[in-house]
Amino acid sequence: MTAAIEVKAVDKSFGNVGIIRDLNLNVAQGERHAVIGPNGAGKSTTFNLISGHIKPTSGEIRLNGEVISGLRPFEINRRGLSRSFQVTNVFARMTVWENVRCAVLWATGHRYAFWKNVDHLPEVKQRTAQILDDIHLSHRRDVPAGLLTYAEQRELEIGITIASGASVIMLDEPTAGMSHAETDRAVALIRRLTEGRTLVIVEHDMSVVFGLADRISVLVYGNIIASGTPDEIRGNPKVKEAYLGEEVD
Amino acid sequence: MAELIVISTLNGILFGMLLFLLSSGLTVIFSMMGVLNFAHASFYMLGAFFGYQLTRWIGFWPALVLAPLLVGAVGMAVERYGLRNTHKHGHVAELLLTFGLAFAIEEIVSMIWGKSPMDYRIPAALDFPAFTVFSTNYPAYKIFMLVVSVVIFVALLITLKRTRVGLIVQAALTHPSMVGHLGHNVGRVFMLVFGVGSALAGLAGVIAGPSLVTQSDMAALLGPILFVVIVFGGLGSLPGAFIASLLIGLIQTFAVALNGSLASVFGPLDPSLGPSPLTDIWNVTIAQVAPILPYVLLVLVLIFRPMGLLGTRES
Amino acid sequence: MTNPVTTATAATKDESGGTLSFYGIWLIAAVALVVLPLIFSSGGSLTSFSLIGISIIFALSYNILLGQTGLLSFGHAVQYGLGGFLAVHMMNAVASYDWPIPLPVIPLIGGIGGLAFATLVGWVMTKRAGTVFAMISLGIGELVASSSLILRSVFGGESGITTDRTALPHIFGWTFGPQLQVYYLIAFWVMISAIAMYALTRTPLGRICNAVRDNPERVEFIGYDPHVVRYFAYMFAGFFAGIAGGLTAINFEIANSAYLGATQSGLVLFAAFIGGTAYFFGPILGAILVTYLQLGLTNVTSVWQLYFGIIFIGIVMFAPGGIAGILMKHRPLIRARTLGTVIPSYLVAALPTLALVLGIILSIETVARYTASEGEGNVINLVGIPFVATAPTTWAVAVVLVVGGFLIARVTWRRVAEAWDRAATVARDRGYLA
Amino acid sequence: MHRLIVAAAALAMLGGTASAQDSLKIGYIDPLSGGGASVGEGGLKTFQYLADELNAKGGILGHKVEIVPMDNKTNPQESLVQAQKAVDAGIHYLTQGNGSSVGAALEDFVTKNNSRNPGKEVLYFNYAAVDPSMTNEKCSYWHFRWDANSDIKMEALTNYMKGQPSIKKVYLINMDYSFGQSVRTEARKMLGEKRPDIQIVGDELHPMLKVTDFSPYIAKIKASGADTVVTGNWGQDFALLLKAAADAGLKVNWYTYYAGGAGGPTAIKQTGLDHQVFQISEGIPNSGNKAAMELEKDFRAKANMSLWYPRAVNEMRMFKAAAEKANSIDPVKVAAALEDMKYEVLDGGEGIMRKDDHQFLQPIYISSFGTLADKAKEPFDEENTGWGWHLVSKIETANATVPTTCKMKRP
Repeated sequence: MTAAIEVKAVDKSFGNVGIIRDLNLNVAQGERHAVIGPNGAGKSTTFNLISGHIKPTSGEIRLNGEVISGLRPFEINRRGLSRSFQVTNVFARMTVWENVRCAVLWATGHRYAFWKNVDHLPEVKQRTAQILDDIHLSHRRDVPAGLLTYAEQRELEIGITIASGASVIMLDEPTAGMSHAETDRAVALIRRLTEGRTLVIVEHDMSVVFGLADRISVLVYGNIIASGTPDEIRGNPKVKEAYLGEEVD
Repeated sequence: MAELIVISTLNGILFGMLLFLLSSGLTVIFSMMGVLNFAHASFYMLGAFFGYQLTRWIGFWPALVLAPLLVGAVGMAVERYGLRNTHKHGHVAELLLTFGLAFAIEEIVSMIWGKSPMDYRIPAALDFPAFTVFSTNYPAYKIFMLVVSVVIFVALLITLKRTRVGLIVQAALTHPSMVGHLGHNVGRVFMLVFGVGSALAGLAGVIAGPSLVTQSDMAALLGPILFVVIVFGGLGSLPGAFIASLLIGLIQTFAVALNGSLASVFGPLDPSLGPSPLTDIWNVTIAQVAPILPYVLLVLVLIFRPMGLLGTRES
Repeated sequence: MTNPVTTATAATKDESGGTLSFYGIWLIAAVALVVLPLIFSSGGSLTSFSLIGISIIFALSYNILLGQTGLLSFGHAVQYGLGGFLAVHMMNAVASYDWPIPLPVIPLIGGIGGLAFATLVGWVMTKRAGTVFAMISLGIGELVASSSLILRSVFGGESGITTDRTALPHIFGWTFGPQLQVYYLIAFWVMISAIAMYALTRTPLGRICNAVRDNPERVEFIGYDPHVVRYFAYMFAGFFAGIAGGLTAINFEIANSAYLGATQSGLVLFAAFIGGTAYFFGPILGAILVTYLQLGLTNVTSVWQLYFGIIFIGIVMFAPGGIAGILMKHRPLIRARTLGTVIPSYLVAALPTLALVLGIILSIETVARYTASEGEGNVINLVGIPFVATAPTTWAVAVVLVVGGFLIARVTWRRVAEAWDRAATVARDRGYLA
Repeated sequence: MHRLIVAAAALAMLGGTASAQDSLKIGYIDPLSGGGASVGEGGLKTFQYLADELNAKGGILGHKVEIVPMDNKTNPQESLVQAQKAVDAGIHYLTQGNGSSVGAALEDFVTKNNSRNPGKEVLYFNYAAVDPSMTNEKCSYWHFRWDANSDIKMEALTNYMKGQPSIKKVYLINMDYSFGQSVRTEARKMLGEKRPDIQIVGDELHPMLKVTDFSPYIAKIKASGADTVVTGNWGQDFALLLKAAADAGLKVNWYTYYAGGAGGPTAIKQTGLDHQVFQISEGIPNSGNKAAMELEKDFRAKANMSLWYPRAVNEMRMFKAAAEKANSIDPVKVAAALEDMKYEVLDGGEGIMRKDDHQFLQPIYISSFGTLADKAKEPFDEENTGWGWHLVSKIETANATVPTTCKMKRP
């Protein structure tokens, strides 16, 4: 079976500064894969590279076997990869309902249609309602996204990300800034919503990482130093030295 | 012919330097604050009218100093009481504010000074031919304008390279988001930059007023070309603005000096064809299209090099 | 601009119950359009109504760009004007070749003209949004307006191209000579265009336009190319602007280069923004107001453009949601039945505000007349009281009104804000405000 | 210029109807705000003065003449709105002058209006739009022009130039629009016929009201070796052209259409070109005609400006004469009476409203601007410069006539 995501020898430099050096990463189909690493290790850059937000200087990225490096974000998205953002990135002046519905439209094949009434598309309506229900925001459906609480916005962010039904979901620090209770809720949500899909997650909260991930990759200075199951990572001396040692409370 | 080339080059450089005096302020303001100041040309006009009025009251030389300062003060007030309050509504609102301002300034100026050109004379001390090329006199005042423009240009360069504010501005040009993290003095820096930018425009007005025309539509005439200059040179690039200013100045001047048309190159069309867009294009001379050349240039640049001549950022 | 309350999403709220009132509004609008000329039947009012109707379509088309997609254009008149020119040429062609095309179809031709040009230049123009788009639109606007004077065979130089609307095939015995018939033609197209443009906001494309306006970056990650979305919006805006241009050509029976110019582009921006871009009906209000002022103010004062500028600056600074924004702000209060608590503070604030406004008007007129002319032109008649522009008492009154009005108004408006906060809190508690 | 600032007054606009029972209203459609306002205000003062003059002598057939100012911002569309307003208010006479684009639009408007609304006819009295096409291919029965169109002026000018052997090399510089273009083509044609020995050493069209510095053009004129420049430039394009010429020290004779326009005399005085700038016009202040000079004096005292538009005097006086001839103020009858009407013009000499195209044919004056030698004979200076117009040559009506191509459609 081809890997869901395959990153091969990718380099990225800004000017003369190399941020990502010889990055290699494999995420199998259906796997929950966490990327961890200290601040500035290049986790978000890795996300941006894979999702097409920035282009690699060299190297190759494949999605389900197809080369996607160099494609625009929407082209990658249409091939079945959807990502969330670390900083909340929603459509602030539109309602919760509209936010999610917009994310549903392309996947349901309505694209740039200007001859259909968006309110009369049963499939869109049903799917949007379902997702709102999933992210527990049905009661807030008519509130402009900009007026939601922070935790609600994070949930909406996840809702928008999964709405298209992409097979590969990438979440960038979904629980950042949340309280313990909110984090637990969010993790349960993520676990449920990504059932049967491939998940790549960047996370600082180690309890989330070790509780959720099937496999973990450790990124340090733009390079993956270890990749393996949570247990393997726990036992990896390189990781301990480079990363975990500093993180243990 | 040689005479025409010398005179046109001088005039082109002169006009180009004037454009640069204006576009430098506009570029710095745009880079730091993200505001495209639609009223920038209006400050130029204010400079000319203040210069005219002060010249009548206290003479040209004090006016040369005072009028730009006044315009700078107006600019700072606009920043402090207008733009700063509008900032929370986003860049579009800021742009619209300056748009409305440009409109209002033009009306206020024509309300106070009327619509006809002012009798804004060249100071007597400079009202003589500086030299004669072949048989054409070149006025001393134009040389003076050229000198002032060059001096300001050099001063601007030194300020940007050597002073603290200059360094902040420089940083802002390359990393606009960084300005946001400069701390509590950002507001003051913005106000200062806006004031200096407006004052530069005002200075351009004071010195250009007597030589060109001091009239209430002078801002509307020049404004669009300024935008062409800064887009053409590359948004946020001062060297780009400099090159673009000179280039557009020279192009405008030389286009006027040339007589060519397609008809003069390829011979007239068969008159039996009758009037059509083709005959219009065929017979139009380069001099006739001079005023639209900058816009043609703009469109071409946007198609082939969207970031402008020396720009690095696309927006 | 960033009015937190959403755009036309209200219609989604109660789809079953709202349908009736929703169609009701359109029906009332249609009836009003039919009845209006029966009440105000003078030729002057017909002309005014016709112009207002055209400007409604034009402003709505502009709002497809500004309000719906977040594209600030300074050259929207290009599509409007080209539509007008195509319509005029078409009318002349129909008349001279006896084609069986009646006049009511002509605006569609104008629309196609606008659409064609938008399609041609739109792809390059909409690459970027924001300030860059604004500047490009300005440049293209200047380019087209200047070129129109060079291509005389197409644009007829500065005197333009004339046509005769009665020379086209007549239908139902309508010659379209009388202004009344032209008014009904315009009213018909206003209805059609408004419905079409409203419907556009309810389509997947329309919704994605809003998303692009709010956050073009994120749109890329839900599968859409913002450039394509902007391009579509630009084409639709061009199409409807062309219809407005075609109607103008029918109304005046002339098309000239002034149609394409910066003034026209500026006016439509004023109309849309003053009316309020965040709501579909905002530009309609703006178009009515701006056209009305444009026709009416010129008879009253010679510095009418200054008032335009001041109104515009005032809206940008103090009410970026425009008139529609101000109105809609009150809706949750009305629903929560707390508006009553705010009204007294409004009434208190009204007096000093009125004084301030009158003071400003008096100052402007004083300056305008003092500098403009001596002799008979310097008497200002303000609310029935004559003021002499050269008299120191006039200046004193103006200063007192401005300064006093400003100081008191500032205090009273603070009161209004407090009353508002209280009312809004109640409304929020009752669930009418998020 | 008595406009009221009553907010409610604007309301009246929508339902505005006014009866014109007693007074005879003339809608004055010209710019009263915007760029052309200063010129428009001048015209308005002129017409109001002339209306007062008529009213002092009992008006027209007992009707008081009233000038209704209507601001068109020099915009054709706006003019049509104003014209429609005028019609709705029961006004049957319009007068306009600024801008051939406005003139063409109004001419088209009156033609259509009069054919569609019989009984509500409107006449358009044109006092300054000089585009020849208005009395040629676009001519209308309802349009009457008192200004000489640009072809006629060129005919007169070239008839004068014919007798000036010192003119050898002519440079044409004009604004790039229909008027400027017709000046250049007619100049080429007529000079070619009348003085084939004259060399046209340059023929320039420059963008209208957009040039801020004419020195490049002056450099070209100088390089061409021209001794005479013919220009139709007006407003700032005229003032700036002369300014640049003076800066560069260009010494040529200037033959102009509009040197006398607002700001023109000031500009000439500034450049010091004494009697080197010539103007072609249908009348001058220092014409030597006693009655005309009396009027000029009275007008200057009352309106605080010089009489820019002697043709407006002809227009208003002929209007009265035509109405009296027809014994009616019905526009249809007045129009018929105006056709082929002969009239002694303000500065002396007979003019005729040609029936074929409704173009008024009249004597044309060539005058030069500079120091006035005899203040008793030439008392009027311009714009307080101390300089004034000096009569150089009077071209009689016969020599200031060109044929028309108008195929007049009569009702």
